[in-house]
Amino acid sequence: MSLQLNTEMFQPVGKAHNAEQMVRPSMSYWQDAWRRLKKNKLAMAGLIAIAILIVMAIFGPMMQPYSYSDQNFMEANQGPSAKHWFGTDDLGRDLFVRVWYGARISLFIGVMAALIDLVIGVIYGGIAGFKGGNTDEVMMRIIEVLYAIPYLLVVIMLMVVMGQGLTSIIIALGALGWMNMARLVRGQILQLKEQEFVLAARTLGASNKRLLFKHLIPNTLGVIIVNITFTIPSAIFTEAFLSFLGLGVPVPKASWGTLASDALGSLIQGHAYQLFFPALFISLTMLAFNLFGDGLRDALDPKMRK
Amino acid sequence: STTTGDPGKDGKKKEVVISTNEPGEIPSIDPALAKDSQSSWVIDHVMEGLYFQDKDGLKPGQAKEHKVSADGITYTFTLKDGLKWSNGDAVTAHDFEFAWKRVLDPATASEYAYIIADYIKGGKEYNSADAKKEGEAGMKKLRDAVGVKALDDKTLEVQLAAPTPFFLQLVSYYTYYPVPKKVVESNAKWAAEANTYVSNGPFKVVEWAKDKRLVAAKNENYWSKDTITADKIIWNNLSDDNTAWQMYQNGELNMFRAVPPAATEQALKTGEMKPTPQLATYFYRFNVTKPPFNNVKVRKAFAMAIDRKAIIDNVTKAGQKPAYAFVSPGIKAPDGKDFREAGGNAFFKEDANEAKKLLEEGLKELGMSSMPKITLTYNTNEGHKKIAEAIQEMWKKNLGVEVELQNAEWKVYLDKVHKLDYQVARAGWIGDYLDPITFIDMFVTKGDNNETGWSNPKYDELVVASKKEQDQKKRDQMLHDAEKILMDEMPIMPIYFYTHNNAYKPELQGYYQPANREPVFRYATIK
Amino acid sequence: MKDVILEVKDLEVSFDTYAGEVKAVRGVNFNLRKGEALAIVGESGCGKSVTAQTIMRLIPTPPGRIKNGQILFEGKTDIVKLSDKEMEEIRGSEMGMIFQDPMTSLNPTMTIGKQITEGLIKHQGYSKDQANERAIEMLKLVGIPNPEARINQYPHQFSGGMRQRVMIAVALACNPKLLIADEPTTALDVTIQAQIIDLMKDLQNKIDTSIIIITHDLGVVADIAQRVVVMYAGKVVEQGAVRDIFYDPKHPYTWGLLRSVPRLHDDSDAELVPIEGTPPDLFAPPKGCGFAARCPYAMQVCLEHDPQHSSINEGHSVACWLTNPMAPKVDRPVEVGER
Amino acid sequence: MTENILEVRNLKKYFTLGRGATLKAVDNVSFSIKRGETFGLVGESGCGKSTTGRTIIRLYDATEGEVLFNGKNVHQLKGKESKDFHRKMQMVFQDPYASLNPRMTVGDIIAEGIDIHGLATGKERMERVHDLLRTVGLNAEHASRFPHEFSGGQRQRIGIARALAIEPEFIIADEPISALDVSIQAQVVNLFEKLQKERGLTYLFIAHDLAMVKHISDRIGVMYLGALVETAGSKELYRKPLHPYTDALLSAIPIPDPDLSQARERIILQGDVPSPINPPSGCRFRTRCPKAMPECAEIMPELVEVEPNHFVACHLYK
Amino acid sequence: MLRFLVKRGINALLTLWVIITLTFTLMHLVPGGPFTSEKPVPPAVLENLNKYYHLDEPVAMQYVRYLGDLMRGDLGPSYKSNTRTVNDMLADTMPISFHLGTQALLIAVVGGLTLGIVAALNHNKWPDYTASIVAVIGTAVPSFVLATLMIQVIGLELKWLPIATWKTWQHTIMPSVALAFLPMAQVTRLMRSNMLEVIGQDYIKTAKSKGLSKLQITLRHTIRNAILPVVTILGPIAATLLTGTFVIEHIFSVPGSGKLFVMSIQNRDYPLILGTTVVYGAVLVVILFIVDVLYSLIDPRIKVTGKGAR
Ligand SMILES: Nc1ncnc2c1ncn2[C@@H]1O[C@H](COP(=O)(O)OP(=O)(O)OP(=O)(O)O)[C@@H](O)[C@H]1O
Ligand SMILES: Nc1ncnc2c1ncn2[C@@H]1O[C@H](COP(=O)(O)OP(=O)(O)OP(=O)(O)O)[C@@H](O)[C@H]1O
Ligand SMILES: [Mg+2]
Ligand SMILES: [Mg+2]
Repeated sequence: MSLQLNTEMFQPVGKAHNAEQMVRPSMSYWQDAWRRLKKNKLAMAGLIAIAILIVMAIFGPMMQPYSYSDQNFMEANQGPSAKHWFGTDDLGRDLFVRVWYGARISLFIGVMAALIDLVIGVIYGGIAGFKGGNTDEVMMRIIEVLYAIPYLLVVIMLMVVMGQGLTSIIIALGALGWMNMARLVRGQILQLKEQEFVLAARTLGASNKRLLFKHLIPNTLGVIIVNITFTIPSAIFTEAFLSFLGLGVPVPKASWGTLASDALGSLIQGHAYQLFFPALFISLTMLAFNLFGDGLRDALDPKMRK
Repeated sequence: STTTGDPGKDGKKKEVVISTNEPGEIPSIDPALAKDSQSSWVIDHVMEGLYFQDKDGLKPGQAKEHKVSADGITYTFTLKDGLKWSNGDAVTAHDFEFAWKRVLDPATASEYAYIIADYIKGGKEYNSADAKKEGEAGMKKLRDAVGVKALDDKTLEVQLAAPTPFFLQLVSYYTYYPVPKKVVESNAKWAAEANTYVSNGPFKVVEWAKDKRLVAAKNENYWSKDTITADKIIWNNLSDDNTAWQMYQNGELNMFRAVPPAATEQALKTGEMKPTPQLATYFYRFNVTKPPFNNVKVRKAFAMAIDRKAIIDNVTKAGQKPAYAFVSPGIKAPDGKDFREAGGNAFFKEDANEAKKLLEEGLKELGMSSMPKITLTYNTNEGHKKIAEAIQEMWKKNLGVEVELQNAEWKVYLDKVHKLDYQVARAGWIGDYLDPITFIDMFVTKGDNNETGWSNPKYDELVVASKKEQDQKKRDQMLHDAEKILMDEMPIMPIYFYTHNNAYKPELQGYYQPANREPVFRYATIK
Repeated sequence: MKDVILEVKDLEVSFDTYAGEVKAVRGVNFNLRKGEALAIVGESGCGKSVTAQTIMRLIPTPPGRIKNGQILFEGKTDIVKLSDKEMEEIRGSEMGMIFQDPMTSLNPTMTIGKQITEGLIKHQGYSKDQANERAIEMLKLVGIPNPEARINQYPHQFSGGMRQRVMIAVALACNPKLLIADEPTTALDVTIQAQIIDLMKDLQNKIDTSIIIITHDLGVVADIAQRVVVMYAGKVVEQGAVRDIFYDPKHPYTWGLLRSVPRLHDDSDAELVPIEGTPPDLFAPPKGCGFAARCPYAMQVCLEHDPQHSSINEGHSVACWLTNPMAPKVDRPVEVGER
Repeated sequence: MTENILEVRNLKKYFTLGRGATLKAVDNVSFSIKRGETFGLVGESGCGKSTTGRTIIRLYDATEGEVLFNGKNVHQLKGKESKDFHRKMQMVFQDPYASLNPRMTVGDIIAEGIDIHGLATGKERMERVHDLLRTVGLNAEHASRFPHEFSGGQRQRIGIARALAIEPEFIIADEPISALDVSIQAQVVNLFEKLQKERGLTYLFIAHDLAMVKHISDRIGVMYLGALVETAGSKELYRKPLHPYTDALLSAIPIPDPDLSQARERIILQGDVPSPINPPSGCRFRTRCPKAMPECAEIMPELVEVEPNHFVACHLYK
Repeated sequence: MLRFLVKRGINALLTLWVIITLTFTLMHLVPGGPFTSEKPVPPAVLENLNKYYHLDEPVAMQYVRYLGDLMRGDLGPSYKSNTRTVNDMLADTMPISFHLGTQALLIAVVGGLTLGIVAALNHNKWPDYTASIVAVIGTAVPSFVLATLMIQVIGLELKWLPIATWKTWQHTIMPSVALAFLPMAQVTRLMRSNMLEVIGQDYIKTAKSKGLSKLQITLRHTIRNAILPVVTILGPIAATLLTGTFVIEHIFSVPGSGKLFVMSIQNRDYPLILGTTVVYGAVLVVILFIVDVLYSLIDPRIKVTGKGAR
């Protein structure tokens, strides 16, 4: 392609030609992260799976004519069939209904535990790491005490004081479930707090709160997200354990955790499907949370681009 | 391998080794300190009392014979000749005297001391004495006043506090076993290790690896060693029943104690598990001090509204018997008839409609318009939970009553029951000795084991009288009458009579299972 | 004339961001001869560092992407096409790089000594002790006091300039054939800067090292470079021998650059003379000449057509429509090019 | 209102290293800056310029000495006073990248001060950010990008925009323009000067580019190994450097002219650079000083006013 | 440093004291006592028992007595196993738990780090997904299910390994693996996530520019900068694993100390509750101290000893 030039084109144009640039809408960190998250197919698959699980938890129990407590000894221990999609347990209760009913409790517990982790754990760890010195020393020693006090004793005490129910469980989780998160966040913050950008914000007069929540904690999100994906399953199983001790939702209400631990014996009996379904859904939930967590982690890391 | 009987080294005969599971650690094999079934199982094999539970009932063990005074107060036991401890020392009446007094000694702090103290003259006084207040001399006086005395090496004289028709049953209980006086006096920790432990039973302890296993081998010094066919018993400490069951299936055990619920179906099918009656009853307590269960009709309604057979067939599944009475089968009267058979197992009927009617009447009497939501308390355990769930559903269906299940950690549960802080509570009772009184005694007014708040003077009277009655026939009748009162008033609601759910490999034979004991292997053989 | 050690042809590098493609380098061509020092100067953000890192194949991919072009090293190997493994062989031993940001370019959890010796042990087969000795020597060379103690310290215990010198030591330790120095002396005071420049010159003389130096300090350019490449908005707008660029610059951007420098012997408080306006956004680079929007001599053609390079003399070329015979004759500002 | 907006008195900042060693990064430095003036701070790399700046703005606690800002000791401010102080004093960091939070968009980074001090919200806030970006030669577009997407010079300008955003009275500029090309440097320096004229801003300007320092500063301080060795008006200093170190420094300035540059003489400092961990006795420069005398090894020279407003710490001038 | 050690030592003792005091209080508050049983003990017998174990004294006295005994290294008798002392029981069981825990810890750390690193180096490729799935299973399938499955399949059906109990090294494999799975999954996930963050840092670019291979960069530069959170979570994990865990020891009938933690509480065996708590507390305090020291060794910028923010 040869260029056709003419003298006209060589007329000076002066300075007025600085064409106005159109300004694209500016975006905050979070908007940007969300947009990147949306592009991550696996993360979205995880999110959709979580949504489906929630929807099923709400509507699943309504899809069968039985309630979670209806017993029918004539149909006990039956494998999956057209009548009972996930089979029945040893009291002849429909497992499909029980699994989805259990989903309500387990998902709720999982989410609550995550919230506790986020609220108590992150803030506690954040403050300890950030304040450092004696504050850190005292706060960390408190954590050691909490780790070392026999959990079982605390739970029994709680049970005596509070009785059974979801609130008790949440309190039991809240009392002692957040220390790992706190220590992780503290560790990260110790690493971050002397970094230049923190100092820079400090020279701007940023309050400690701002430094913590705007600068330090966002930079520990990777660890926070990963730890939440540990907290959720561990809470689901802790709930089973607590229910076993009498702190949880009273039977015949079930959760995935109690369904799984009840069904442990079924393995020996050859009714493995009783264990399979709750375990499957716990695993699916975790897979979904992990995929979503990974995606979120990537999305929240501006340097990570797919 | 230790599991199957390999031919002996000289190829003469197969060694009979019984390998079994034991769910927990064995806390103590000192007869004075033992307090649980694990320990007693071992002690019953390695120690022997004056009498013992043989295949077909009570037999003289260390005793050759005994005489009872006419008033039933004084028992004189004569020991067999040539009795030896496993270390070769002679077993004497002094060992018995020493052992019993040791149990009673407050300084021993024996939990089962009451099983001696309650019956032997001066026992209670000695056991509950305050050593500080009494001083050494005072204690010695109390000790000497205890009604047990070795008249010579062979003769033991026992003075009871009151006539006790079932005293021989008691004497076969491990707390009454002798201990080697010399050994115990020289080594306070004699029962802590296999090599210091000395016993007089058909077996002796040869290895005790704490938390792992306890091995007992045939005791060559046992008076009847020729009748003992088993060579070795190994109690493997296997904490998890399911895992232990898998090991049993794998051939690592040839006897399995307490088949887990998950495996019963399978074990029954193969015939390796043969449920035999156990001296125990599964029941629910009602708290009769508070409405609505202060009304007998309400209690009856609840008892009648469940389907016991369905629970046994579908939930417990181990061949238990539905209970419509309280005292469990397995106690034979002198005429050979079972106490339960004689009394019948039908103090009440299951009838949902009748129950509903009764409930309405009861509520009317209470001035209540409808049944409030009630709470059923049980201790944390998979089996209890299943039963509770089944019963909850039955009450709901048959009575329209909403029941909330509340489980509690074992000791919290005990505390609640003890403080009558419950409405309906799960319970079980395992009889100590083969006499109905071990059950009936529970519900006397303010009895330690009553825990329902129930009280009936007539009942109390019958119990007291029965303890003194020497005529077995009359006594049995009194006990039947008492049981009837209990069932009419229904402070408790029986559910089923327990069975022993043990499994044995087909090649293991010759063992026997007393109703109130763990299986006994003295005559066991391996095919 | 010496052989060409590095030949960059039509290099185009882009970054994919959510908003679109950032065309950081849009067709860069230059040669580097053996033993020669080439300075790249240009507007901040015009793609100098990206070009340099692309030569080392250190552009993070994704989001970065070499869209086009060749980088011929020693006439034969095309760096763009090398495998990661082959690249490892070249990096460090054949090519060394000094990064622009000394703080984040040093591993915060590794002692300075280890960071220097690492490459030596890998490429020169030094023993630990030998490498340590060499590290101390290198630190001394770059003017770090008390190097014996300093090699056991961590980057955060160093001042900005010291870190930069450590970076230099890391890159020079292995005596690379090609040294890419991305603003190696920005954080250094003039005495140390002079020392570092001498050090580089030394290398050049002794082992014929070729150097690409990216700098804003025209003084440094004047001191060390034999040739200069002027970049603007992802393109080379002028290149030539150092004297051509300083004494006979042809591109209005080069003029602007030279004019902006404060003169030391000038005591007047007159304002500096910057180039007006801002550089174009590389998301949507202008159709024509990238500089047109800020160029006082811009013509209609500049807005629509990208000027091609035209040669002024051997090695000196410029991409500007003003060199076209049809363009009106303009005089460059008086301050520029004076001696 | 005092004439001196900032007074630094006998400031010391020591770092304790492992094994009991202390590093005297700043050792007994005193100077003052008048309102509306620019004080340039130059000196060898690692001599403690940044540390001085950081201690002034209270990123480090002073080991000893005091920093008076508007007559108040900076190191004793608390609560609201402290926040006010940060509103009035700002810093441009030497390391452009490390001082930007990698998880914040550039827009948010620049707006941070605005947010902290509640200076603007919503649309107005964004407009200010865009203005600032343009002021430092970036695009409004750049507001939603992240720091790692920028070139070194661009990052440095982000840092400048951040410092300017809250319109402080006093700016510590720690090598604010080192990574900028000369044309942008000129833009930024002009901007600094314009702001100074319009708003009476005061600068502590740390830099290596002596030509630029001279251009922008009213007075200049020369540091060597943690101590101030000479202060004078900028033109005066260049015309008549007194301290041998200043001499050496000036002679090493590169000249943007290939012929001159390659032809001129430089004072090459001999000897190793001493370490601030165990600095030489007496005058710290003596180990490398071409004019060192015996007494230099013994007595630490004080900063004395040799000519009006021209202070030097050297035994040559007494 | 010495002063720091002394200070931390004192704090550790204080912490232990608080732990003991709180546990002591809690355990006396909880309903049920050591001799509560289904067949209630007659009052006289109970009195004897209480006297025997000094439980008749005021609680404050018991507390002082306990601290005194503890100082002499005497942890008291076990109420449940009345022929053994707590010292005996711990001495018998702790070494076994320690053995099991060490093995599990090794598997968890080596396996977790390897998986995490491989996953991060192959971000969003199949090794990453594989590691993720292993990790998901590790966190989503509780150890008791895993253990039961292993016993059923590997032990009973395939007969590759013995089912349970603690005899030969073969017996240690299944419990170690079952125990290691969850921490391994956690290490994997954390390592992966942090590696990804570190890989994007400039100094990794520098390392590349030195011509180091991928492996060398990973080993020398990336791991150290990414490992901090892993060290953090490993602290309590190590303390728990080394002092024994209930579930796995229970399922595999390992005669370790894990069951003591649970049994002691179920039995209200006061000296055993305190004994296990003291041992666990001490181990935890020491390990967390080591973790803090490791912090500053791993990242010299961290000064755990240093002063705090304003
Ligand atoms: N990771 C990235 N993502 C998006 N854009 C990038 C990225 N890295 C660099 N850029 C853009 O590429 C362009 C060229 O950057 P480069 O670092 O090469 O500039 P430079 O010439 O070195 O400038 P300076 O002199 O300021 O260092 C810049 O406009 C920058 O914004
Ligand atoms: N956190 C720290 N710990 C230990 N030493 C430090 C620390 N920060 C700085 N130093 C030391 O203090 C001295 C002065 O450092 P400073 O950063 O103030 O120098 P500078 O004058 O700004 O140098 P440059 O021009 O190179 O940035 C240096 O020797 C440096 O090694
Ligand atoms: Mg650059
Ligand atoms: Mg500095």
